[in-house]
Amino acid sequence: MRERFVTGFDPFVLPFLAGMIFVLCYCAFGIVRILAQLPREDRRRFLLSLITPATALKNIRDIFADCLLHVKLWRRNPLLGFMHSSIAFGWFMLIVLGHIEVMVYCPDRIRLFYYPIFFNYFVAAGESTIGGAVLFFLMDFFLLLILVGIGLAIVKRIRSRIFGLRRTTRPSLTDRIGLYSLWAIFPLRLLAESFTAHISGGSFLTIPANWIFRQFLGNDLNMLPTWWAYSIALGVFLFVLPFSRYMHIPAEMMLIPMRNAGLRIRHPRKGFARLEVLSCPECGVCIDACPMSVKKANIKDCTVYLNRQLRRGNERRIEEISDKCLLCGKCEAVCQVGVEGPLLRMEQRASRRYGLSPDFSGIDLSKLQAPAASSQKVLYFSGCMTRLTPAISKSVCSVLSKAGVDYRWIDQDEGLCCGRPLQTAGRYEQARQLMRKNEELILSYGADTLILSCPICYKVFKDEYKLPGVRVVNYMEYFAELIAAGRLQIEKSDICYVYHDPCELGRGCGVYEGPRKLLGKAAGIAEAPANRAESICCGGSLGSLSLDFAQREEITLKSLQNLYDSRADAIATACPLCLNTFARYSDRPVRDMAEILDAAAR
Amino acid sequence: MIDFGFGLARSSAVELDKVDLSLYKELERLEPGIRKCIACGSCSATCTAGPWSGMSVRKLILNLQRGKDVSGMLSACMLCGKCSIVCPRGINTRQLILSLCRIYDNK
Amino acid sequence: MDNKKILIIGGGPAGLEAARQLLRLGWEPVIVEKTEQIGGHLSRWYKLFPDMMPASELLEQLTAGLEGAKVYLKTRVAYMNRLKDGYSIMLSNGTGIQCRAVLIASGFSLFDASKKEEYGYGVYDRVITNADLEAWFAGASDSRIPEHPRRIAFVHCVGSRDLKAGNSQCSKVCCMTAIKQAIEMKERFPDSGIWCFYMDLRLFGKKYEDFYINAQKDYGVHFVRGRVSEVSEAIDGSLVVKAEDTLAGTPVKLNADLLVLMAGMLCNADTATLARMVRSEVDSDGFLRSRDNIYRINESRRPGVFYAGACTGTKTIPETMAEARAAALDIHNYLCGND
Amino acid sequence: MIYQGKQKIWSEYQKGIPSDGWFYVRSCIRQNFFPASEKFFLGICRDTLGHDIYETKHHTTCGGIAYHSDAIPQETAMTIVARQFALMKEAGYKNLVTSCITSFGNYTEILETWREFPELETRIREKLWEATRREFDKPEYVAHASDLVYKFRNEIAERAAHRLVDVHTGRPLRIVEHIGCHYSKMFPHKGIGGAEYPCVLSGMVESWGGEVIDYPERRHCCGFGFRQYMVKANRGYSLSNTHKKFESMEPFRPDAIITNCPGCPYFLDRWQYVIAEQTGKTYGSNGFGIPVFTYEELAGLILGIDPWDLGLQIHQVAVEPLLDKMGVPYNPGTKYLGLNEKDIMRPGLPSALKCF
Repeated sequence: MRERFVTGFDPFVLPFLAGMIFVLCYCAFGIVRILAQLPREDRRRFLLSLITPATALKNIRDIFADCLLHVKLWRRNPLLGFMHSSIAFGWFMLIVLGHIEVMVYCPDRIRLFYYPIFFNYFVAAGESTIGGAVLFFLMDFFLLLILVGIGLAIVKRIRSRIFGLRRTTRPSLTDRIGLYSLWAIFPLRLLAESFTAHISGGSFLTIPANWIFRQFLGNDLNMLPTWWAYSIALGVFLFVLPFSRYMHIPAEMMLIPMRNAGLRIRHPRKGFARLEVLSCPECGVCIDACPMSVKKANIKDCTVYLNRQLRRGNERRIEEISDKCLLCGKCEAVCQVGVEGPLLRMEQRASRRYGLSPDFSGIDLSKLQAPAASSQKVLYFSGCMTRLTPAISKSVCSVLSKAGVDYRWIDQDEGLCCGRPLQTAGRYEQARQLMRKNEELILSYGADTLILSCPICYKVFKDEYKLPGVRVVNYMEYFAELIAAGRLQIEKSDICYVYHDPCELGRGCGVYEGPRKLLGKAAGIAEAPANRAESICCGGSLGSLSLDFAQREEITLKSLQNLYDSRADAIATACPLCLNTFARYSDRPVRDMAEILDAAAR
Repeated sequence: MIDFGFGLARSSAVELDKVDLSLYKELERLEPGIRKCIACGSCSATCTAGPWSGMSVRKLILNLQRGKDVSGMLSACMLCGKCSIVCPRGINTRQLILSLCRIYDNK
Repeated sequence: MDNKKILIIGGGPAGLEAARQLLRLGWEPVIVEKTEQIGGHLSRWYKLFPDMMPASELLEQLTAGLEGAKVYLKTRVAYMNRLKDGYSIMLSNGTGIQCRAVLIASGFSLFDASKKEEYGYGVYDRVITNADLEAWFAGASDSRIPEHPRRIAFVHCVGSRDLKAGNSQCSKVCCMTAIKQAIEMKERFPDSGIWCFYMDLRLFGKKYEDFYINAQKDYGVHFVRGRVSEVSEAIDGSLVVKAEDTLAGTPVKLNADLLVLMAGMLCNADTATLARMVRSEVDSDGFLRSRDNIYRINESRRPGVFYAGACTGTKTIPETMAEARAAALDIHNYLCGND
Repeated sequence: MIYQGKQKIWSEYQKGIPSDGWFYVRSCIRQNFFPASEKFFLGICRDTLGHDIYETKHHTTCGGIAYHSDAIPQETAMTIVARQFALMKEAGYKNLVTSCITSFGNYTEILETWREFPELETRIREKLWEATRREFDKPEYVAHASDLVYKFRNEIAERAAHRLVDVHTGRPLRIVEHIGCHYSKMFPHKGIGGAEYPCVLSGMVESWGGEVIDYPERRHCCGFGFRQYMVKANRGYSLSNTHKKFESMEPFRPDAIITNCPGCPYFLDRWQYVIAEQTGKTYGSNGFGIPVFTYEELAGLILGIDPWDLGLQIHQVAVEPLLDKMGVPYNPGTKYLGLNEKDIMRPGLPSALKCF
């Protein structure tokens, strides 16, 4: 190997060089800005984590697995996983191999960072070595890999259904420029390297191509223009990168260490939230996941579009999208980079100014509270919604009585809301006020167990309430314990139920298997195609502020269709809101777990 | 001015053609469903905050239509959403309350 | 086709009365009834407002003139084909019928009150519907009705005028039925207090207002303008009924020993299937669509297909009777070519 | 306003009013408020027009004020009224005419009550006998004095010295008529024209050349309301009611108000001063108020009686603007000279309402 040019320079590298410098500066500036936006303690925490060996190692592993190999995507959709990892990992390897070549053959040029990229232009093949042949083979291999990936990407763009995507994101203008320049980079590189292969050498891809081209071109005149084109494609891609979805490449590499450092969203737009938004690759997986997307008009309200509007700062749309969402959490569950769509929206809601705010400080608890009886150690809190589905509370009480539990139903007559609805509406401060009131009320009973039958309440009791000495437990968990302790006998019926995972209980609290085990004891059980973390919101969620009754119908029907597909006789759920919503449209019986267990309990 | 020990009392009659409906109109623009209210009282009866605070969406809507101040009522709403669920006319009452809280900012 | 057969789908008051009239006009009506007895909801009702005529008496009158009409019980229409000049029908019992005119008198279904979960029908011990109460009046035993109810609450508009229950229409007869039943209950339990919770009282027919006045004046029935929002069960099994008294502007609670839900009228689920068979249309309210709702309520948009009674909308019995006769005459004129 | 519609209603509410044979009972409070009115009722109807109207100094209050102020039960009022009937019987008269609207309402109400509950009448007969050894007959006709003036309105118009016309422009004067509540609101058939559109005063105004104003709050109470005024804590309501009426009639720019009740002219007149003091607002032109008259005063002016003899100087609101419009001559210098030129003293002038 020897260098062809003493200067080691040709003007065609300039587009790439300019693009690269621009991107590096932009990213450096971005990093500093995001770091500056972090609260002081978060910043400290993050910087510390970078030098902690365990987290540093985890960072590297996660970046490698998520950003290059797309392991999560492989699991979800192997074809998509292959497409993404072939491009990302292939490109990464090309860069790495380029550097190795430079280090091996002209180590003094390593400072010029265009050199590894355009290595084949600047060197001529000398004596062939095994090492060179292997390197050249690898270079061609990864280029081929990338080209296959690009081919798949083009197919996906034209027919996304082949990849199992019903709907995909509509790219913006900069996205298109980035996309087309990305598509152009690698075929151009193949051309450029092929034209140069008789000088610089090559492998199984470039040498035959070179031979074919030479058959009818016969000169080297088109060598330099293709290198120019290659460099320009790179330059264009790098220039639009910060303004397109491809920003997710650098952003995600930053997001992973920050998440590993335990940082959370603390501001609706700045710092960690900003990074999450930038990390969205706009892959559109959330579109199919979103229960609202059953209606075409709602597609633009999925998380991917929220992220896009947040980047653009389109306040009107941000507000619309934030208010519409059911907060079912499915987009977050399927997201490859872990964008917290529901939380981002709640933060937008919380950032609004209100002329009027509720004030609960004046609530006189003595009016709500019956005279305290110290004997009862078990409390039952049914929550507001359950008043509209009395079958649930009646069944819970019945089961508790059957098991001989001495309990007290603390909101049988009047009660306070748990605060979760206020929280989802972004009214954090008011929610906290209400929670403190409820805490005071509950602690005054001196009990040690609090049973909840509403997953909306359960979620917030579990996450936000401070109830020292009181175990907060979902009724199903408690019933399971009663059964295990032999205080409750369950008789199995021959009805086959499909269990619908309520959003707040499943994705919200991670409770998936407990209810299924219990249901399995009481009845036959079938699974819907979309279950557990993939369960489809019933459409009745309080998470959505602006969806009105009529707009929710289609969502409910879609969710029900998924349950019907299980071919079960009846539907089981464990949320008053799901029960209420399903019962309205369902063509088969809908029962709460409490009802089923009460019927089965002896 | 002579102090007679008594004075003119303001009429309690609402002059429907003269009341200031700007607040209602603004809310109506945001939540056109408000027009569908038939004052059945389901929302008020089911209201978690109602029994101890006097919160009533029905009264809220009527009072707005009569140009009266409703800010006092709103201060007890816990946004629990039961009123939205029971409304026979499908009015999105919860969003209505939130929107109203926001409009008050501009007044 | 020269046979004199006319298919009547539904053996309720509308179908029976139309059959009776068609017989008199010299036709051969064939009644297809899906249940095991004729009479429809009427056969399960006790007394009819406003004259408090026993439902059985009306049913006797309706069936008296039916000799000569073919009645298939426990039978449905399996399929129906349009011929050049009429219809070819296959019944579920295997009978085939060819006729030139079909009268749909498939009536209504009562709203399933358990769908209004907050009222606890099927969950609480003391919650019944208007139909349950009629059955009890007629002599059936019902353990949900206590021996000495102190207070009885009637809830109007259960499954009517309620988007959430899937029926935004007024069922028209429930206000009057509630008042009728309130009076009947007061006669049986003179010491009990009776409370009607209504959204709007819609008492439009002959003598209806008199009934209302009597209920207030002579029976002391209490009327509260407010829709019941939720019901819970007290420790003794009595019910705590919550509503807002919208006229007084205050939330109210009533401890009742019996809750009667005035379930509304919905179009029969089968009716849509029938409509599809004759390529007739279902209206936005879920009932069948007439040619118009003023002059040709009995006519469908398909030649030879006629309607009578509650399949086109909520109807009182007098209205149904009038429609059945009108439909019979329409069919007669259609078949005789008097247009 | 469809005039024919009102005429149709008037035709349905007519009552028989004989021209003669009347037993006259006076009002308790009018003799203080509008002392000349009753005098000129008798002067005009009996002396000028020559109708038979009799009065006795022995009659008392009818008890109406006490009854409407919840001070006495109806039985007491009935016994008082029974005594008046007895006096009438003793004087040989069969028809009763009252000066006061509340009396008229009270007599009517009592007669109607007796008609419904004859046993009550029997009891009152016994009570009256026990207390006074008198017996009574129920009157054949009960009329209010304004009914009589209404009946004689055309006779008065024939003798008119002035008409309700602006002598400078020839324009009919715009007159607000205000009927006392107890005239026909309780028993519409007992009043001329009924309760909604009584024509007892409007008939006078029309036949005397004026134009009746029909303003939105025409039916509303003058504001007296017995308890509303008499209990000081409620007096604001009384004032507010009057205020409401003036606000409502203001756009019609009335020239005068004619009333047929003892309380109404008093409150419509005096409250104009209080409203002016409290709000600075006056309802007539140039800072004056709207002059308020009893029907007798207006009849007197029409017949050419001297305004000061009619007692118009007692009014709070200056009457001079109206006198000027009607072309009634008056001597400002003698305004505050009473009987036998006795100085009755010029009152202090209010700050907001313009007076002479």
